[in-house]
Amino acid sequence: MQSELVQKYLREDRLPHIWCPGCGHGVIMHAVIRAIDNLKLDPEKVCIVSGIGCSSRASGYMNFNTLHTTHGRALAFATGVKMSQPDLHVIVLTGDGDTSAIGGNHLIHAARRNIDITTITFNNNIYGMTGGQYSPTTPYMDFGTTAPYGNIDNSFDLCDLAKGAGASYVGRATAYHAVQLAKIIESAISNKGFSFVEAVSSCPTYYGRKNKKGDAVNMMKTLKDMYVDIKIAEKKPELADGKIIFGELYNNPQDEYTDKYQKIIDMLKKEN
Amino acid sequence: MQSELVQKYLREDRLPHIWCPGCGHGVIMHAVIRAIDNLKLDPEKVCIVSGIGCSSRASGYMNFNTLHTTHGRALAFATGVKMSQPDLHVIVLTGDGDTSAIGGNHLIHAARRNIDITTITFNNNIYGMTGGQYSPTTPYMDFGTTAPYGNIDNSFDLCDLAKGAGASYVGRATAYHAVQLAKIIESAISNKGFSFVEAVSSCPTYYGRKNKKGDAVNMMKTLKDMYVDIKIAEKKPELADGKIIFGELYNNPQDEYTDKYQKIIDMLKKEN
Amino acid sequence: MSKKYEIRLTGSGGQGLILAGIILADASLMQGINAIQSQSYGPEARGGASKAEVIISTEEINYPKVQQCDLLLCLTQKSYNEYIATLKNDGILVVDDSIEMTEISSATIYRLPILQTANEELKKPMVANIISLGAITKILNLVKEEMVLKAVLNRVPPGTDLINTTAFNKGVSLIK
Amino acid sequence: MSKKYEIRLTGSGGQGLILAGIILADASLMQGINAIQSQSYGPEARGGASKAEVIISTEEINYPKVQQCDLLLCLTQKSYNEYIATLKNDGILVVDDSIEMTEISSATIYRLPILQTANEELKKPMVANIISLGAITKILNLVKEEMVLKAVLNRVPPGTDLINTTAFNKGVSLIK
Amino acid sequence: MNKNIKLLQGNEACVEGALAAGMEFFAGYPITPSTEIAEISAQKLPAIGGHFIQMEDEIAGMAATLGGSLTGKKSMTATSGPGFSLKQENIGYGCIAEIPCVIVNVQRGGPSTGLPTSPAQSDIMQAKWGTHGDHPVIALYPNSVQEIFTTTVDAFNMAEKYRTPVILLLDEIIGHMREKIDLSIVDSLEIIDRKRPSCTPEEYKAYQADEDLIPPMADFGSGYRYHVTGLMHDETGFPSNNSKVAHQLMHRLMDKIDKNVEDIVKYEEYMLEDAEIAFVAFGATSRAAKEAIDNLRKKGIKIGLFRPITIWPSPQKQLLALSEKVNTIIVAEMNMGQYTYEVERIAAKNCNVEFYGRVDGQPINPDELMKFAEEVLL
Amino acid sequence: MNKNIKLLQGNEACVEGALAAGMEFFAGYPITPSTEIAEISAQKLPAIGGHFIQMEDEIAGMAATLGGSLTGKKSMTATSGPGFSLKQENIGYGCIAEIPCVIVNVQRGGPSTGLPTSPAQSDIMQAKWGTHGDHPVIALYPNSVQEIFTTTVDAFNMAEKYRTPVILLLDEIIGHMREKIDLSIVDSLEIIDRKRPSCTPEEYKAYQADEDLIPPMADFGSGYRYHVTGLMHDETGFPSNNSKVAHQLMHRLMDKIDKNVEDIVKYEEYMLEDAEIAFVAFGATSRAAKEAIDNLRKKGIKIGLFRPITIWPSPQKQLLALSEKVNTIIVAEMNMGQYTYEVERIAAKNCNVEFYGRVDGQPINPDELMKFAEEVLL
Amino acid sequence: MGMPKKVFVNKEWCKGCGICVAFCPKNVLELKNGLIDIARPEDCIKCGQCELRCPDYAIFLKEAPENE
Amino acid sequence: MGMPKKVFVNKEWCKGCGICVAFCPKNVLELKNGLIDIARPEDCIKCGQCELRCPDYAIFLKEAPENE
Ligand SMILES: Cc1ncc(C[n+]2csc(CCOP(=O)(O)OP(=O)(O)O)c2C)c(N)n1
Ligand SMILES: Cc1ncc(C[n+]2csc(CCOP(=O)(O)OP(=O)(O)O)c2C)c(N)n1
Ligand code: SF4
Ligand code: SF4
Ligand code: SF4
Ligand code: SF4
Repeated sequence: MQSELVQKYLREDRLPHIWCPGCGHGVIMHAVIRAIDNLKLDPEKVCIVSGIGCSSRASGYMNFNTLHTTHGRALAFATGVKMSQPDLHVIVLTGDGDTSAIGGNHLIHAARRNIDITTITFNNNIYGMTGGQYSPTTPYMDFGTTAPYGNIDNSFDLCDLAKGAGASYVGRATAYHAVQLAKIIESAISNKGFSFVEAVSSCPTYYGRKNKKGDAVNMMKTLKDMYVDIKIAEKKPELADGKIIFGELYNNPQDEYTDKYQKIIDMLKKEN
Repeated sequence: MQSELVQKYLREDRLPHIWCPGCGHGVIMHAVIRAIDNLKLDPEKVCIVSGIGCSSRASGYMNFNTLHTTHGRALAFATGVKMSQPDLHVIVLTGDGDTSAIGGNHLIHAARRNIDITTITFNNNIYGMTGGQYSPTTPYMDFGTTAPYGNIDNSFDLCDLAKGAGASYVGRATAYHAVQLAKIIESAISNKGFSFVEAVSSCPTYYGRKNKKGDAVNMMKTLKDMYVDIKIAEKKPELADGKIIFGELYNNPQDEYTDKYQKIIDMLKKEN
Repeated sequence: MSKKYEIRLTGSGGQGLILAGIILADASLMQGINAIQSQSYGPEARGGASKAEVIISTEEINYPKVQQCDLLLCLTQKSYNEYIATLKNDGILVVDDSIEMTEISSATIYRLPILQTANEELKKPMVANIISLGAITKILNLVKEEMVLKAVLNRVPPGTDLINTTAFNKGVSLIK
Repeated sequence: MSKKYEIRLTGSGGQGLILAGIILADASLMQGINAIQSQSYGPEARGGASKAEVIISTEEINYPKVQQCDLLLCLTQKSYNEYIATLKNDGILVVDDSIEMTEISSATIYRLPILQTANEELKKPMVANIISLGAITKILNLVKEEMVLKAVLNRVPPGTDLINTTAFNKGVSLIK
Repeated sequence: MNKNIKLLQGNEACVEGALAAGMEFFAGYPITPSTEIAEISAQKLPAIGGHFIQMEDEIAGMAATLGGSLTGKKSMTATSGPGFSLKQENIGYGCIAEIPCVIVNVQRGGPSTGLPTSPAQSDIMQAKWGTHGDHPVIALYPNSVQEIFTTTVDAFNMAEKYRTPVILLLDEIIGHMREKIDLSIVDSLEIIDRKRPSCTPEEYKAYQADEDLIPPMADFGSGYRYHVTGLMHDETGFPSNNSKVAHQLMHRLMDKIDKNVEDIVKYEEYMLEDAEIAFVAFGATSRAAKEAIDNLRKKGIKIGLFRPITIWPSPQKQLLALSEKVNTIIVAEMNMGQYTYEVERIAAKNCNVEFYGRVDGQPINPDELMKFAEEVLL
Repeated sequence: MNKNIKLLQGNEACVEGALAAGMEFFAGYPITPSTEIAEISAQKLPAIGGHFIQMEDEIAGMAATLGGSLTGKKSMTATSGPGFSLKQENIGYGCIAEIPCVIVNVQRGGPSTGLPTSPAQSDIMQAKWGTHGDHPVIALYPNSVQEIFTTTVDAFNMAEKYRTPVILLLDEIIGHMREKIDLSIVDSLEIIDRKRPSCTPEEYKAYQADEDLIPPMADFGSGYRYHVTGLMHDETGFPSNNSKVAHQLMHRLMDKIDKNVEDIVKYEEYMLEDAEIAFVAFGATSRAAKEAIDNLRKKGIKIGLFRPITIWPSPQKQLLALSEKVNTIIVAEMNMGQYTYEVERIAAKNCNVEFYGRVDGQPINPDELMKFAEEVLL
Repeated sequence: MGMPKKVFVNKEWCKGCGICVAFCPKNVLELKNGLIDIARPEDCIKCGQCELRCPDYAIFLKEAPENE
Repeated sequence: MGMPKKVFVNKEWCKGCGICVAFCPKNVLELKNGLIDIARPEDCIKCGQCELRCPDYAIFLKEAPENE
């Protein structure tokens, strides 16, 4: 027996999922379906696209039109889907490595075009699927199997990157802040344009173990402690000291790409 | 007979270059050698890396260690050069398409690492080499052969993109503002870290013709009119109205990547 | 009787010779004669010598590239120097009269004031291609003049019909 | 006389069976006996049944994968169910005594309180692998106990020598 | 003049063929000598309500093309060597996920940037082996503007019929030349659309093949929710590590092509009836071969041409038959002997196989082929 | 115990071999089942003053590897199928620009993401044909941990000697298994370094080959300024469209390999003296074949193994000789018959060529090979 | 109005991560043999924290007749 | 101190874009048959604008004996 939401939106026969005990990815996927449910989207018109990684396995569990692509290319496939069939709600579920390492170019270009795709990056600060190599979001001097002496790369702030590249909606929340996360995903999907959500996850198996972050419960608590709601931070900045802000970070609706293309089509129709 | 600078730094036997009459690229390459000359860099220790495009042909004309790579990959090759031989001054000369379309990912990652490479993008707002397709910097609703009804893509501000990704030095100047351009390139090379220079060029052959921008002389004049020095803009903002700012846009030195790696090497040496 | 002409039009980048080639091919098709047009790409396409090729034939055309020219047009010294060797011994050479020629024995040579006509008489340097076309049409005497003129008018920008018609006729009249 | 054992160690993801396999291979090499160790990768590696293989042989080993087990260790019900069929008819089965077994006729069976010893006696669940290793060493009677123990101490984290020695000896003593 | 007779460039004919076949989506990235295909698509697609997008690179171009096809739109991309290399990973994805689409490669001189504006035929083997792992391949190679049009239609038809990416090989010569095309054939073209499910969404298993080995394919958004993955998968489309499942999928993917070779293989035979020696050539080179043959025939040499239009799967049966008939096969190609490998494999047990090639950016011309054939005959 | 005897994983032995050969730079991107090679390089390189970098993707990994080699550092990258596909464009660059380096591909099940943790041998043809355009290829494929070590050294040596990228093929089985290695050979290894210019910088023409067809290569920064390009180029290294130049360069690139086949081709023969039937197999499968042979021999069947260690260029001479000796060659490979094409091409005129394959993620085991051989014999 | 809610578990999906146990404000839950167990159902206040946080959808609230 | 400077041209490299002509503050330069020509050398003030702006390095100032 399952919860109604799970029955409605997930492929029960594909569960339990492959994620490790306590992995934050499951919580994030739950938030995604709550957001979809709240928005009352027609499931037939929802297309979930993912790349390759633990996080990207999400597409297989979700009962929509689902597309599990190649590593890093989710947004490029998604762009083809959206461009050729603009009436679909296209949602990309991806990992930090998938979106921002190998897939970084597709991220900035989809953002630049402001094409109506919602990208949700499950950011666990590591490559989980391949066993714990550092990713572009691994914090400075943290460890990964390919950073045995500490990671000397600066890490991306994915939200800044997406905003800088042109996303018209940007938000962040963590697997701990699951209620807020669902809300942000809801707003992101509602934005007609390119929306980016950093969903901070936790990987107790690799990132946690390599960096002595304790067990899954501990890592959830760390998320609670490390992140502060932007609304609180705005009211009481002292509470945000040394913490990372989450919430709706940017919301600036702009003309959407497929809409603009439609105008060309309409113009040519008139001409003929 | 040639000017001394040309004799000293260019491969005379490869000239005249393939660029069209009045193409801004030649002016920019001139600024690069003036900057190198002012800095008195040892030419043996300078490595120029480029991708593919009209602009990327620059490497072949410059009398240094020169590497003309594949389309979009100049920064990835350059990273290998710099990482394996940190005492080289690595300068990447590239086009807007080369750096920011196919090469966008390498740009943001090189910037993120703050590896000591100076990237100079010859931005002519078009793919010149392939005959005038729109690029990620083609202004909104301008024309390209693949944008016959006007370009609906938003264009990147390359300087913002580089800065957002982590570049520690960012500057811009135009082929018209050739003196300032050389100065900015000089500062960029001096910065130990990732430096990005947008060198605004002009392509009378494709961009100019497609968009009715007049002849080469006209396009040079347009650069003069459209861009304003940041120092002037700061003093008299009204002069900057509707114009694009050039100059040193960001200068924030940070620990450099190969230096940080050297510390690991040194640490391990001590341990043994 | 089957007739086949391999024609190479050479000059500099901006002279519109590719268009001339296309027009000649167009006209041939209109008249039911086979034609293939091709051109050289590459850095040379940016200034420097430019080359357009047309093969017209009453039979099927297999190999699409010009091997040895039956007719060679040269509008610049540079292109003349580069391509003169590709002309058949008994071929036809059409050169602008500004070009200094080396000795050629057996070719039929038409040395015509094409550029001068365009620049000075018509004051439109860009119609040199159409003038050339007129001359070539007349020389070949295979595709009908009215077909070529029709093809010209199909391809040139609107509003330039008159000048191009004039240019074409000028070209025709340069021959004899 | 040539001897070759194909050994498969099965259980769940976190039980350290791959390490056990490596240690056994290590010890074999120390004694001049050939050994190859391999393991299954894949989603199964994350929880679920886990499998490590070791082939040890006094001769050269060609095929590196276990085909039919001479000795099968099962520490969980799941792994028992999955791999029991791969045991040779006359093979050796070492199972934890928490496992419910189906009928097996011809195999030599050692039903041992491995997990219990680890959990309750030694209060260190993670040494179940070393206990198993002790038992297997004793059963096989090919690689010397001291070699295996030495190999254990080479591979385990510093500061855990004592507990692992105890565990190994416990394992040895489980046999008879 | 017949209104249907036009002078078209090869690349242009490719777009016209694609539109005639029902193309509604094009995603690509410019590269010489294929760029006109993108440019003309950009111009024509919105006029019919279709969509064109210039992606950030070729990888994205390939990905978007596959994405477009999943929504039910016939999709195409076009490129040349360097871009074809970049597309390889996602071509493999298209093969295993069985997503119909057409990938045009207008070949130029390689390797690497090579001779970017010169013709070559040196991606023949890459078309078959470019992506990792075994996978089904259909690659077609026309030799005239007219045939570019019809073969582009064939490419779409085969892609749709067999649910697989189809590679359309051109070369710089035929892509850029302008030639006569008779568009009156448009009315009589057979256009094939992918088989869509006839069952209910509940019954639909996205990768359950019918007897013809092809699973019906539902458009994303059409009421059949299903999963698409590049992992090995079972009939439902969901990933599986089961070795039987993997075996079945791999064999079905290959069989759906292999068992339909008769339908897929297209070729032309020219003057082979009494030939003692035969050229095997395709694309621009086959036109040089024809001219050479015409000339050699005049000299009384019994020579002909076998021209594979379907390059992959290779016309194995026909080549074998040819090898039993002639003494020598000369494979002429603008490369260092790629298809020659395949012809040798099939034919070398029966006849002499010679290779004539060029990799200097120049087309192979009739004269050199005549000379070579005459030398071989000595 | 001999201190030099160690239990090493295949991937580990690859790194040890690389270090023994002089590797100083590694740039890559993680992918199963090759990741350990990156991980161990990350750990070991800085300790010897070398450099490791994890790039943003495999394209960048390949590019950086080539960049590293240009500064004179022996450089390596490692990947598996999907990453190998992505590296193809820049592999072609390495070939035409003649930049020595080693590219390891630890093969897993394809196409696409396929069976990412299962073994396969299905990138055999991609190793030769994966990039566009004709290009020289050396690909080596060891079958034991010991041999992974020595073959990695060979790979570096050949890369340096012939100034070309060398592909080292492994498979998941041998990459991940742990086996005995005797490191005492380290002292007796022959290590080859690229030929550097002996002339003055003024005289140096970067692509002017010596009689051995190899141009001396100067390190960037060492006082010889020169130009490197992926365009067709002349002896000076600068681009040229001249067809003679192109012809010469292409033929020299191929000849430098073809004319040294004797040196490059390595192989093992096992029980072939009196064999009437022979397996051709490599990597993990060759080990199954050996075991099958031992068993079949016991039954009195005259069977042996030919194991190419150098996969490309293929040991054509040896395979031809084999085909003249045996009645049947069975090519056994974990794919759908890739090397079989090559063996057929060479051998089919002389003997029967059979293929035995698997693409289900399972290793080919000795039993099935025995059964197959026995069936073939019937 | 629906029936009152009750907490349910699906042991087949539970991976024993302990997150629900840790975040249950009323200490209702426990791990038993490494899997979730509703140790003190009577203390449950139906706050839904367990459902919200379980990464495996193995625990959730659902309407159910009071004494099922 | 060096010799006085003079403006030089390299016609082989000049592509006749006219940029130097347009930006010469003293109107020293002209295009002749599509190539650069120093029409009024006597007016040259050695400002170097032509050298700075020529995309083809076809015009530049160089020290030279006054009456070369
Ligand atoms: C082209 C390619 N390169 C590399 C890989 C190997 N790979 C699979 S997933 C992955 C990283 C996953 O990390 P992330 O996207 O952060 O997701 P996570 O697993 O951490 O959820 C990598 C490198 C691949 N499958 N394909
Ligand atoms: C992989 C690959 N894709 C495409 C091309 C074709 N190509 C060559 S240059 C170029 C664009 C050049 O534009 P830009 O970088 O802006 O330089 P510009 O020519 O305008 O100076 C393209 C698309 C290529 N050579 N390789
Ligand atoms: S490896 Fe990490 S990210 Fe992947 S499922 Fe396990 S905990 Fe989650
Ligand atoms: S095409 Fe444009 S960018 Fe290229 S050389 Fe000509 S003017 Fe410059
Ligand atoms: S949170 Fe879920 S998976 Fe974790 S212990 Fe509780 S019920 Fe089990
Ligand atoms: S700027 Fe240079 S290229 Fe242009 S006209 Fe003057 S001298 Fe000639």
